[in-house]
Amino acid sequence: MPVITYREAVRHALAEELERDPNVVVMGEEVAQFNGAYKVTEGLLARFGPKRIVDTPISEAGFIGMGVGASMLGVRPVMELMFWSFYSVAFDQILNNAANVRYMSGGQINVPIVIRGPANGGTNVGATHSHTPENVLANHPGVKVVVPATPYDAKGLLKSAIRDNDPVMFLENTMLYGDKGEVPEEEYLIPLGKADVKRQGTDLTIVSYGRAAIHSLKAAEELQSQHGLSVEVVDLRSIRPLDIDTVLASVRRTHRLLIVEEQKPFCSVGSQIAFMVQKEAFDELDAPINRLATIDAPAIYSPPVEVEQLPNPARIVKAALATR
Amino acid sequence: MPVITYREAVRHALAEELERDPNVVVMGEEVAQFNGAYKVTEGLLARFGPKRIVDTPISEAGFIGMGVGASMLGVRPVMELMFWSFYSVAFDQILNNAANVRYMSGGQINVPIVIRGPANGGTNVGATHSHTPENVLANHPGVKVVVPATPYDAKGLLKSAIRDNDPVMFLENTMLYGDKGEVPEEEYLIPLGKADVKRQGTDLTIVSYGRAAIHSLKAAEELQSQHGLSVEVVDLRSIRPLDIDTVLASVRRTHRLLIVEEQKPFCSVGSQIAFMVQKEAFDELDAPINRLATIDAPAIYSPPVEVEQLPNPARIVKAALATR
Amino acid sequence: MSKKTTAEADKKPENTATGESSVNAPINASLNAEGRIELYRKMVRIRRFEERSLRAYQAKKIGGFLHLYIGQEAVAVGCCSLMGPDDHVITAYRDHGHAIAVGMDTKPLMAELFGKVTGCSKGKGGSMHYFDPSRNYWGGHGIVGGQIPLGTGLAYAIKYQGKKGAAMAFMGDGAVNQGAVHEAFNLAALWDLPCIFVIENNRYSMGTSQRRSSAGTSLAQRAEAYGMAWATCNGHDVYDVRATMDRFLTAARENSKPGVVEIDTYRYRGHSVADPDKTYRTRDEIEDYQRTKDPITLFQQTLLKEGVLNQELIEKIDGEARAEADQAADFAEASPFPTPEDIQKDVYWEADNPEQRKSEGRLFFE
Amino acid sequence: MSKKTTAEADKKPENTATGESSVNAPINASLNAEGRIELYRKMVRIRRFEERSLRAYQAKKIGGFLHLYIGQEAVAVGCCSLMGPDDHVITAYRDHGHAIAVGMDTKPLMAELFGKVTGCSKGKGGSMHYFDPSRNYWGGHGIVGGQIPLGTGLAYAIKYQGKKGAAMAFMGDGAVNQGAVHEAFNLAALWDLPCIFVIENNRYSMGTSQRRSSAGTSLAQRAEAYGMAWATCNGHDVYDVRATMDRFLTAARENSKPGVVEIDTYRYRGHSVADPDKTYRTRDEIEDYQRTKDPITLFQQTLLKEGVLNQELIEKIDGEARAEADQAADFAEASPFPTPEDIQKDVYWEADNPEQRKSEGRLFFE
Ligand SMILES: Cc1ncc(C[n+]2csc(CCOP(=O)(O)OP(=O)(O)O)c2C)c(N)n1
Ligand SMILES: Cc1ncc(C[n+]2csc(CCOP(=O)(O)OP(=O)(O)O)c2C)c(N)n1
Ligand SMILES: [Mg+2]
Ligand SMILES: [Mg+2]
Repeated sequence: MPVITYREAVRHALAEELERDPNVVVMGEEVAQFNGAYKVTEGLLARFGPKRIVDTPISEAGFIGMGVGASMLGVRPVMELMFWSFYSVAFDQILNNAANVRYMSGGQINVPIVIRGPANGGTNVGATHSHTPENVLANHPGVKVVVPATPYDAKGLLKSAIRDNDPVMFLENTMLYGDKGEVPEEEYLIPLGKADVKRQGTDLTIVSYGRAAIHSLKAAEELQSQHGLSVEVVDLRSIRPLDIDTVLASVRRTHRLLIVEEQKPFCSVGSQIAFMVQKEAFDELDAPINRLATIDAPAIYSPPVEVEQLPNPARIVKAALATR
Repeated sequence: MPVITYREAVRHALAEELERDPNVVVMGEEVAQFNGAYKVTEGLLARFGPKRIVDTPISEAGFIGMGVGASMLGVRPVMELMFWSFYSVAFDQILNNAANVRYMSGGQINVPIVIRGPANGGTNVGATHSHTPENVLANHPGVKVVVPATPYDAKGLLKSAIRDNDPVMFLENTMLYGDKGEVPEEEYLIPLGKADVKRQGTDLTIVSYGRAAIHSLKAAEELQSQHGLSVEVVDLRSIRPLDIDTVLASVRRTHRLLIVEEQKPFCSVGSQIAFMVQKEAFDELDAPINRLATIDAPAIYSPPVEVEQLPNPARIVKAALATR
Repeated sequence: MSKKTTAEADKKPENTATGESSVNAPINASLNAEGRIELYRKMVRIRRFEERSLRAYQAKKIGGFLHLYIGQEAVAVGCCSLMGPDDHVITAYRDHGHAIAVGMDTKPLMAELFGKVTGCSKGKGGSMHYFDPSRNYWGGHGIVGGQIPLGTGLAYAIKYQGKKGAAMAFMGDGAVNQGAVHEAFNLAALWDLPCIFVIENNRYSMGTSQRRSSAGTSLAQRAEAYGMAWATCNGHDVYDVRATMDRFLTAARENSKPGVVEIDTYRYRGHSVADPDKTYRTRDEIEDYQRTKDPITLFQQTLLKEGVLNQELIEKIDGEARAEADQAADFAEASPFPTPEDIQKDVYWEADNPEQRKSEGRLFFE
Repeated sequence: MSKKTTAEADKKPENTATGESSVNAPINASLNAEGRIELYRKMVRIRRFEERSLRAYQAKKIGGFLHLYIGQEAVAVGCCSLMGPDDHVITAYRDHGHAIAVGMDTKPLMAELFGKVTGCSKGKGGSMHYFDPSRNYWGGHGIVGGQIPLGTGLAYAIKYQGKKGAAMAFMGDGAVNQGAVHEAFNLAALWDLPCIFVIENNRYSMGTSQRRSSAGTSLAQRAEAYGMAWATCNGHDVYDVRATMDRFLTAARENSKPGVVEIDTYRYRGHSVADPDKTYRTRDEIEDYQRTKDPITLFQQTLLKEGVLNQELIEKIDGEARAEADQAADFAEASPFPTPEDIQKDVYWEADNPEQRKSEGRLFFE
C-alpha cells in the first residue's frame, strides 16, 4: 500500500471529491494561488481551476456564511480555516446559521458544508492561534465534528464528510501534516461516528483522539515495556456522532479509564465521555475515571514549555500510572 | 428587608457601583434612552447622564472589543449584551482578547470588564436567541463566569463582578427578571466562586444554577411531599471560579448526585461537575451521577413544547427518582 | 419620492429626482390592471394578516417576539413582485411581509406564530424564522446582519450554477453596522456576485435613530467603498421600489453585478409588540407618516386615479384579506402543537433519513 | 510621495501631491539634527534586530511564526516618533518595529522570541504578542483585525479620562476586510473618538494582493462611508509619514477626531519566515523596491544631503545597531526558559495576587 503523509491524504480526499462531484468547491484564504498556508491544497488550483479552488479575503464570517448560503442551494463548499482558531470571528455563521438553519426551517433546508483546517497547539503560536474547539462545536446540535489522527483516517473521513448532508467540522492538526501512513490506492470511505481501537490491551483503556491519540499509542508502548501495563487505546475519530459503545465495551474489559485530550479541561470532550461512562458503566469501573488534558491556561508561546502544557507521552504515562 | 425584583437588584448593583467608582460605564444596545430592552437599566441615563450610560450601535464585536480596550486603560465598562446569544458575533473579542490579553502580556495588563445580559431559553424566541454559553465561556481560562438565580445573589455578585480585576461574564435570565426576593438596604458583596446550599437534604444532592436552581427547589418540595425524598439543592452561583468543595461535601452526605442545568448536554457544565465528583468522591457515590439538561436540539419555538425541552420541575422530579 | 441614483461615474448622494418617473418605468408601465391590483392586494393581505396576528398575540396565542411590518408593505411587495424563477430572497426577523410577498400561504404562516406543527417551520422557528425554500425564500433570521453572508452565498450559488438570477438580501438600517454585512459587501463586489443588498431604512433600530447608530450621512453610500452601485428609493411608493429594484435586478441577472439599495420606509408599530414605543419618537411623527405616506393608501389613490381600482373592489379586497387572516387564525388555532418527540427531529438530515444514514454512533445526548 | 489628502469637503482620492513638501512640514522642519539622526537610528536598529532574529530563527532558537518588518521601518518609526505621553499604540502580529519604535529595549524583545522568561511577555506571547503598557504599547495581536476594536477602546478611554491624546491602531491591507474593523470605524466616527486607524499597505496579505482581496480602489477611502477624514502617504519616506500623521494626531488630540491613514510600504521578506514567497510576486518587484524605495537608504541620502549624517556616523550607527542586536541575542540565549509552573501564572489577576483575592473556589482545573 502506498505510504503518504496526512497532508497528502487530505489533499487526495479533496481531489477525489472535486473530481467526483462538480458541486464541490474548495475555498479559503490562500488555498489557491499560494497553494495553501500549510500546502494542503497544493496543486489543486492548477488541476481544477479558479472556479473550483477559490482564494478568499480575510473575512471568515463573510466567506463561511457565504458558503453556508451557497450550500443551501446545493453547492458543496469545503471551506478552509487557515487555523480553526479563526472560527472565533465566524462563530455566528457556523453555530447560528450552519447549525440551526435546518432546524429553524422545520427540516426544509440542508447545509452540506465542510469546514476544515488545523486545530492544535504545539507549534508555538501562542494563545490566539492554538484553539481546539471540538467541545464547543459539538456542544451545538446540528453540526458534526471529526478529528482524524492518521493519514488513513483523514482521507476516509474527509471523503465521508464531503458527502454528508449535514454541516461537518473537520479538525486537522499541523503537527500531524507530515506524519506518514499507509493509504490504499483504491477508494474507501470511513463512516463518521465510528471509533477505532488502535491498540488492544487489558489493564487500562485510554480514550483519545487527534494527536493525543498518537501520543497515547507511544505512551502505551512505554507502559507495556517499562511497567508491564497492557493498555487499550481507543481513538474516537469522531466527536459527534460519538461511538460511545466502543468506549463502553473497552471499559467493560479493562475496568479503568483514562481520557487523554488536547483540550482545555473545563467542559472538555473528556468531561462528556467521563459523564457518559460513569453513567452507563458505573459498576464496571474499578477506579475513578482519570483525564489528562492541556494544562489549564491560555496556550503559552515558549517552545519547550508548550510541550509540557500539552499532553505528551511522558505526561500520559504518569497519568496512566495514577489511574489506580 | 425590602423585597425587590431580580431586575431591580441588577439595576441597584449597577447604580451603586456607578455611584462609587467614576470609572464604571454602562454600555450596550438600548441601555440608555430606551431604558434597556428588558428595562434593567431603567432610569440610569436620567440619573447618571450620557457619559456614564451609553447606547451603542448594533456592533457587538466592535463595542465589546472597544470596552476591552478601554478597560486596559482603567475604564471599568459594564457591557450589556441584549441577549447573551449575541456573543456569537463578539466571540473573538471576548475569548481571544478579554480572556488572553493578560496572559499574552505576561501579566502586565488587566481587563476589568463585565459583560452582562440574559442567557436562557423559555421565552419562545427560538434557536438564535436562546443560548446558555456558560460552558463555552468557562472553558476559556482567563474569564470568570457567574450565573445568579435570585435577586439577592444577582446584586451581591454583580457588585463583586464590577470590582473584580479580571473579565467577568455575568449571565442573567429574562425569566427571572420579575422574580422577587429580599435584598438588604445596606451594601453587601457576595464573593464569586461561593456556592449556596439553598435547601438542605439527606437523600440526594441536586447541583444546579440559574433558573434551573429555582426549578430544582420547586422539584425538591414535591420530592419531599410526594415521595418522601429529602433533597439538598446546591446553587453553584459561579461557574468559574467553581466551589466544588461545597458540592463534594454535599455528595459526601447524600451519596447521590443529580445535576440540573439549562444547557445543551454535550460538554456542558454538568459534565465537568460529573467528572470532578466521580474523580474526587468516587467511593462516596452510591449510584451513577445523573444529569438533566435541555433536550439536545436547537431551541424550539413552540411555546408549550419549549417548556418540555428545558428542565422543569416535573422533569426534575422524574430525573431525581431515576437517580437510584 | 426622494431618489438618489448612482452610476459608475456618479456616486455622490443626491436628493434631487422626484420619482414621478417611476410610474412610467417600463417595469411599471408594462403592468396590466390585474398586475397592479395584485400588488395592492398583497399589501393589504400583509397588513390584515399582521393586524390579526397582533390580536392573537394580545390574546396570548403567540409567544416570543412579534415584529410587525405594518407600514413597510410596499418594500417587500415591490421587491418580491419582480422575482423570476432563479431569484432568491433572504431577510431578517421582521419577515412576515416578505413571506406573503413571495407567495406563501398565510395559514402556515399564522400557524407558525401559534407554534403549531402545521406552521411553515413546523412550529420550530416562530415569527423570526419563517422559511419556504420552494418559493426561494430562505428565511427569516434572528441575528441582526447574520443573514447577509447567507444571501451572498445564494448569489454565489446562482452564479456558480450558471443561472440568470439574483439574490435579494434584506436588512434594516441598524444592521449595516454589523461587521458581517461589510464582509459580505466586499465579497459581493470583489467577485461580482448577483446580490442586491436591500436596506429597509425605517429610521430606527429598536429605539435608536439612524443618526445615533450610523456615522456618515447615507447608508447605501457605504457601497462606494467597495465600488458597488447604489441607490435610494421611496419605500412608500411601490412603483418606485419596483423601478429602482428592476434596474438592480437586471444588472445582477445580466451582468452579475451586486448593488446596495436603501429604501426609505417607516414602521408604525413598536420594534416588537413588547416595545412601549415612548422614548424615541413622537406620536406626531407616527401619525404624520400614517397620514401622508402610508404605502397602501398612496397606492390606492394612484390606482383609483389610474382607474384600475374602484371603491367596490377596494372593499372586496379588504374583506377577502380580513377573511383570509381570520381563516389563517382559525387554521392555526385548530392545528396541533408539535410533541416533545418532535424536538429532536429536523436537527440532522441523517437522523431524519435513517434509511440513508451512513454515519454511526450517537447523534444526540442526554 | 504620492499623496491623497482629504478635508471634510474633499474626499475623492487624488494621486497628485508630490510630498516634497513634507520635508518642510513644521513637524519635520522643527527637528534638530539629533532628532533626525534618532529617526534614522531607530530604523537601522529595527532592521538589524530583525536580521539578527532571522538568523536566530534559522538556528532554531525561535519557534512559531516570525513576521519580519524589514522594508516597513519608516512607518512605525515615523508614527511612533510623534507620540506624546497620552498617545497609545496597538498593532497586529508584525509588531517588532513598533515595539522598538516606542522605545522598548531590544533585549527583552529578543528574549521573547527565544521564549525566555526575561522576554517582554515573559515568553508567553512570542513574536506576535509583544506588550509594554509602560510605553503605551498595547501589543502585538494575532487575530487579523482583532486589535482594532481594542485600539478604539484606548481612544475611548483617552477621551473618557479627559486626556489630550490619541490612539494609533495599526493594521495591514488585508485586515480592512474584517468586520470588526468596520464596526470600529463606525464607532470611532460616530462618537468622535481620537483614534487613528493606520493601514500599513505593503500590497499583500500573505500571498494575496490588494486587488484580489479588497473591492474598490482605495483602502483609506473606506473612511468616507463613515464621514471620517482620510489620507494616504508614502511609507518609504519617514518625513512624509510624520507630516501626514502629525495632522491626524493633532486633529485627534485637539478635536477628538478619528481618521484613517493608508501608508504605502513594502515588505522584503515573505509573509513570515515560513513563506516560500514564490507564487505571488517576482524577485524583480522586490529588488526594485529595495533599490529605489528602501526607507533607510532614502532617509540616509536625505540626511547626507542635509549634512546631518556623514559616512562615519552611518557606520557608527550601523555598528552599534549590529552590536545591540548581537547583545540582545546573547541576552536571550543566556536567559532561562519559563518553567511549567509558570504556565498558570498571569492568567487571572486574582490568582497572581492571592493576598488580595476576594473570590473563592477553584480557578484552575485538571
Ligand atoms: C447581533 C444582534 N444584536 C442585537 C440584536 C437585537 N435586535 C433585534 S432587532 C434589533 C434592531 C434592528 O434594527 P434594524 O436593523 O433597523 O431593523 P428593524 O427592526 O428596524 O427592521 C436589535 C438590536 C440581534 N437580534 N442580533
Ligand atoms: C482572523 C484571521 N484570519 C487569518 C489569519 C491568518 N493570517 C495572518 S496574517 C494574514 C495576512 C494579513 O495581511 P495584512 O493584513 O496585509 O498584514 P501584513 O501581514 O501584510 O502585515 C493572515 C491571513 C489570522 N491571523 N487571523
Ligand atoms: Mg430599522
Ligand atoms: Mg499586507
